Amino acid sequence: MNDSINLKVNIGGLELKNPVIAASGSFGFGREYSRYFDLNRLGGIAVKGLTPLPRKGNPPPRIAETPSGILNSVGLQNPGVHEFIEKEIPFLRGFDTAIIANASGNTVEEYESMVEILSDADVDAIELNLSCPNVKEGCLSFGSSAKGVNNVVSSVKKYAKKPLIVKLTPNVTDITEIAKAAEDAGADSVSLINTILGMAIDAKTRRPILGNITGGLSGPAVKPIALRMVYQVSKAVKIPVIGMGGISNGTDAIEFLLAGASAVMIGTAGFVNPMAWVETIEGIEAYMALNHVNAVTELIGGLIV
Amino acid sequence: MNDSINLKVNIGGLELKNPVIAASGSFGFGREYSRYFDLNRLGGIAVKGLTPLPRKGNPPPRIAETPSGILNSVGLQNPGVHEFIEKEIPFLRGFDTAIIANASGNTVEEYESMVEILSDADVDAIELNLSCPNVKEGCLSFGSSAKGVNNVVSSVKKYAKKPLIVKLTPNVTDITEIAKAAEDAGADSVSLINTILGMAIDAKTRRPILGNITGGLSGPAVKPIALRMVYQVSKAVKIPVIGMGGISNGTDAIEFLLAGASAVMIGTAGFVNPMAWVETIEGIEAYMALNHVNAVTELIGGLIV
Amino acid sequence: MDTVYKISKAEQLNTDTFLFTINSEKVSKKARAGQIVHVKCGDEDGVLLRRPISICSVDRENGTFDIVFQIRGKGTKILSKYKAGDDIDIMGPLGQGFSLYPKHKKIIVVGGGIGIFPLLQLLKDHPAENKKAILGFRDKSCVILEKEFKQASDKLIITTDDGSYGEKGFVTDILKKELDKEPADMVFFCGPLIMMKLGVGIVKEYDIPCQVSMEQRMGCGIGACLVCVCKTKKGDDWDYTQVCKKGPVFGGDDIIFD
Amino acid sequence: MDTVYKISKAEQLNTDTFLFTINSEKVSKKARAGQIVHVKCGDEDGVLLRRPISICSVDRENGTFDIVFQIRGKGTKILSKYKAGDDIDIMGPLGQGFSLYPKHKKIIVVGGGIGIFPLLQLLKDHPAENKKAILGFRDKSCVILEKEFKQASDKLIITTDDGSYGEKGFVTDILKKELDKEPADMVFFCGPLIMMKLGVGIVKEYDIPCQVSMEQRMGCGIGACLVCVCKTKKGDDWDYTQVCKKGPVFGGDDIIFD
Ligand SMILES: Cc1cc2nc3c(=O)[nH]c(=O)nc-3n(C[C@H](O)[C@H](O)[C@H](O)COP(=O)(O)OP(=O)(O)OC[C@H]3O[C@@H](n4cnc5c(N)ncnc54)[C@H](O)[C@@H]3O)c2cc1C
Ligand SMILES: Cc1cc2nc3c(=O)[nH]c(=O)nc-3n(C[C@H](O)[C@H](O)[C@H](O)COP(=O)(O)OP(=O)(O)OC[C@H]3O[C@@H](n4cnc5c(N)ncnc54)[C@H](O)[C@@H]3O)c2cc1C
Ligand SMILES: Cc1cc2nc3c(=O)[nH]c(=O)nc-3n(C[C@H](O)[C@H](O)[C@H](O)COP(=O)(O)O)c2cc1C
Ligand SMILES: Cc1cc2nc3c(=O)[nH]c(=O)nc-3n(C[C@H](O)[C@H](O)[C@H](O)COP(=O)(O)O)c2cc1C
Ligand code: FES
Ligand code: FES
Repeated sequence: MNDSINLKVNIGGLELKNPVIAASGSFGFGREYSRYFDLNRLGGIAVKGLTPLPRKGNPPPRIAETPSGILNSVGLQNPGVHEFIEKEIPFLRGFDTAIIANASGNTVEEYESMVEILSDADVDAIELNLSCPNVKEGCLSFGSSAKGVNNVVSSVKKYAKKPLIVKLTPNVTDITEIAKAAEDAGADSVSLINTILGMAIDAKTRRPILGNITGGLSGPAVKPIALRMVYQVSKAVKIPVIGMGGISNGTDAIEFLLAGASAVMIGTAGFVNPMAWVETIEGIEAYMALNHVNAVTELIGGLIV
Repeated sequence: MNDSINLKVNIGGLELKNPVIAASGSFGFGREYSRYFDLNRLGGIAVKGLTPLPRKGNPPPRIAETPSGILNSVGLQNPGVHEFIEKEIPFLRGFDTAIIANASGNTVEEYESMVEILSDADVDAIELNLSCPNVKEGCLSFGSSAKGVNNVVSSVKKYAKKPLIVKLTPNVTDITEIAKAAEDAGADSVSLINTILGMAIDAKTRRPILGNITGGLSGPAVKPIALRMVYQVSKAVKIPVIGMGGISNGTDAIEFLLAGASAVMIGTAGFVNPMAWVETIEGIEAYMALNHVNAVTELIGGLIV
Repeated sequence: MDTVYKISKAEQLNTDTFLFTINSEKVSKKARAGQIVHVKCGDEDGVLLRRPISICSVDRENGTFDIVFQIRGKGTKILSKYKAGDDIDIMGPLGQGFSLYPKHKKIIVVGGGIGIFPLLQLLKDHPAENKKAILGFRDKSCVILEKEFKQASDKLIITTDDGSYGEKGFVTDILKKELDKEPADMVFFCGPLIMMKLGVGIVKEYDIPCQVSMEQRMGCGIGACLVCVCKTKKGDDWDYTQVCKKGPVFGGDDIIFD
Repeated sequence: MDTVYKISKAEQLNTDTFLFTINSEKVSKKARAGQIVHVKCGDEDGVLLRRPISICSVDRENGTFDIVFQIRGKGTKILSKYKAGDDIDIMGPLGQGFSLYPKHKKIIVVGGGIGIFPLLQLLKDHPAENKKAILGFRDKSCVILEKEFKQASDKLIITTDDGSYGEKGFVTDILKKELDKEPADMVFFCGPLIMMKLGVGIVKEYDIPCQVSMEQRMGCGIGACLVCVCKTKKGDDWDYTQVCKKGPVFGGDDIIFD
């Protein structure tokens, strides 16, 4: 780590020592990867999507490989927010990294209660998941219209005592509208993109590969779409943007920063390379050293058009 | 070619000897590829997108490579519909393959005039492009709302004396709504997907790679998204669906047929392998022979869920 | 964490099955029969994910272990092109292996297809006095590792679907016959889901405990992403449990086959 | 149509530049200097597109041709791993090469960086009596094919940006000096856009015609997809023209550099 390089970013009140965050759903609650690298390295960890009560999730198979991408249909399997608070936060607090609680609900009331509960828990920010394509109720149905987003975000805002990140779905006609709705309703930042609804078929068996028929696409395949959306959204809103979708290394992360992201999240790449998060931080540092950039914030939105 | 295998399909009045069509924009007007293989092999050719007057298109670079995909920002460069009729139809008519005229316009009136002109020309069908992401006016702005699609399609319908294919954009929240609007307004079939709006950045130069900043994503990367949309749309409408997006071989084509497509188009794969169209036909035949399928129509929508 | 090792031997066992011997002190020391490694095959054609492959046998003295795999799709196809001397990127050993109880004197392993591989090291490691192996293959051309299994077991019965080698028929039928002759203390299953489901039903009739090695598509391979689940019992209720972390080996009674 | 040929020689010219000799009766027979081939590099990492590479020299007797390329990104990186004996998938020859007029007695070729490669066969094929080559490289370590260019020309001037080999400075400055000494009947440019723009401006002052080889990102490589365009004059108007089909070589006067 080069000492003259400043990697700190501030995401609407959430201070990160570096802009690389583990994306929700790829990283569990951090325990497993703690055996692969020092979690202290990470800017933050967005934990597995939480709901008020435990959820079993969708029937397997829950993953399919597609060209340069994967489809997943986990469907928010999680132990519920209370077990998270009791068992997982103490573990995560052992590390010097931001804890971001990713929260979902079936109804506006559930979202409110999640934000209320998490505001009193020892987390650094709350990421409101309005974009999971793998559950039938709530979530995506709120997230795919400006009205729905405004409704949920303004309802939870009064309970939020932590920076509120609103996670957006790419499965919409105009993501800037949705982002603006989140901003107007009081979001401190937005994160994008969640997965893109897709499908894989096994021609031999003539059946869908996923137990849930459809799933969410992530990984390098979606990078150009994610990059475009981050670019559009960061021009449309004033709050910070957290970019993700297919980031695998430092160069990818730099592209998102240039497009306007203030931080990045990485999910799928970690399945391929468990060191992807750490190597991305190193790659950002190397790029900054090579290009004489002292503060990572200088890169944000630095695209020359 | 196996004689007992019947590859014929009927797409809302358009008869094809086999379900493999060259996708618009990838194949010019067929001249170039006629040196690589016998155009008689193809079910049909969707020619480069036409407009009432010649168009210069967007500034280069117009292509960027992304993981398992490409972005293009050609922007409908074409010699205009009249030169097409005069110079290209006579050439194409030398082959026993369906000619599909891909038509765009900036206004409803231009769409009407295109359909009127092409209805009197020697083409087999008209594909209304309501989905080009690379031009500022018309096109995508009509295609991204049910109202816009209904408006254009019902306006042109009265001039249409040929089967009318409406080409849909994937850049929407709910593609089934758009497809239903096309159906209600009188479309004989729908084709999908056009490209997905994306972007590529060169971290070294900190500039977008494309001259037009954003472009349309196609190729294997988009296949899971395309497959999902074809599946959704074919369940939502009664008119036939032409599927495309990332098809590179017979297996891919079979997946689209199983998902509900009555025919497929192939674009990007031809850049990688100029024999992709022909090899896809052969791949479909091989699959049918192996699985004792006599008529390709038996596969359409045959997904077991 | 370093995950790159050298392939010291790459051997083709039949048309589509390959054996790699891989140098790794770490894996060979820690590995228990039934555990898996998660293998990066390559970047061709946009292949991203690692492939889970069982540890087939371990040479703890020489610090090597063997994997055996069959070409099934893109990833294993790429993998089949590796040569001796090549580097291979492997996470592991991962998951829970078979539980071997010293008090068990008679054991039977029942494997089908690519499910036979983890059973070899199990036979080698198990202290039982009487070890039977019942292995099912499609046909004669698919029969592999016969010598190794013969050596590691006291009785080896090979079956083929078409009777072109060994006995004709299903391994579960043979298992029944064997149990009719003589009971066992534990039965280990690894193979197609339907075989394991039938097998678990059979041993239950004889009141014999069993273990099964489950198969599921995987992402992370270490328990973090929750994609590789199978249905397990949890009191009166049930749960989806990660095959990569809590499995691949489960007690036969813990799995809900439906 | 078959597009797969064998690489008979694969040579590394410097840290990042490689020369392949490829067996192909068809290409070597049909190729004209300045034409390109469209090369499939491989499937790694989701790389899809072919890469356009100039035909550097042709051995019509032995039915082979050479390409020389530099590692720039993913595709050329993959390509650099090919070995003699490997198959390579190539479409070509494609596009319009240089126009060689027998009446021209004195010609000058001006090349920079990866733009020098197509100029070699041009020098070999041109019937002129006096052929000069002005080639620019970044520094000494980048200088390649010196012997070959020396052999094919009557005078070879090498420049480097830092003066570490040959003359220091830009090829366009040298061109000016040479034209001040003695005029030419035709000048051929291939290299960075800015060099060609400057060059075209210079020869215009001397009223000498010129040809330029344009570079653009490509899709199909054969004129069908319209992605590889450059701006060309068309009467009082202008047009976007396919570099792959109508080029890569254009009359210097036909291009609008802006
Ligand atoms: C616990 C466990 C142990 C295994 N041990 C062995 C072994 O020792 N030898 C062996 O040959 N095979 C073994 N397999 C099966 C092996 O993982 C698959 O055959 C392999 O992943 C198929 O990959 P592919 O690239 O050939 O197929 P593709 O169809 O290209 O694979 C696409 C995706 O689906 C997954 N996938 C496809 N089939 C399976 C499957 N049957 N199980 C899990 N994932 C699958 C792949 O991992 C990949 O993510 C094991 C599987 C599991 C879960
Ligand atoms: C007419 C013509 C002749 C050429 N002749 C030669 C030659 O003889 N030797 C040589 O070393 N190079 C030559 N080039 C340049 C060569 O095509 C690029 O260096 C190469 O495509 C870069 O690919 P990559 O995989 O290394 O880079 P990547 O960055 O991975 O490429 C990504 C995409 O951009 C395209 N691209 C990137 N840079 C260029 C470029 N400069 N020109 C065109 N496309 C580009 C690639 O083709 C690919 O589609 C020529 C280019 C053209 C247009
Ligand atoms: C297996 C898996 C599970 C996921 N679960 C969640 C989740 O619980 N909540 C959420 O907001 N996003 C979830 N995501 C989406 C990711 O956080 C991320 O938005 C997406 O995968 C794109 O980033 P990537 O390409 O780096 O993976 C999940 C993604 C994957 C692959
Ligand atoms: C270079 C290029 C140009 C295109 N031009 C058009 C066009 O003019 N009209 C149109 O309807 N679609 C056009 N398309 C979209 C394709 O017809 C097709 O919908 C898309 O590329 C997805 O299919 P693919 O993945 O097989 O390429 C173009 C695509 C490419 C790559
Ligand atoms: S593969 Fe990620 S939890 Fe098992
Ligand atoms: S690359 Fe397709 S027209 Fe030139």
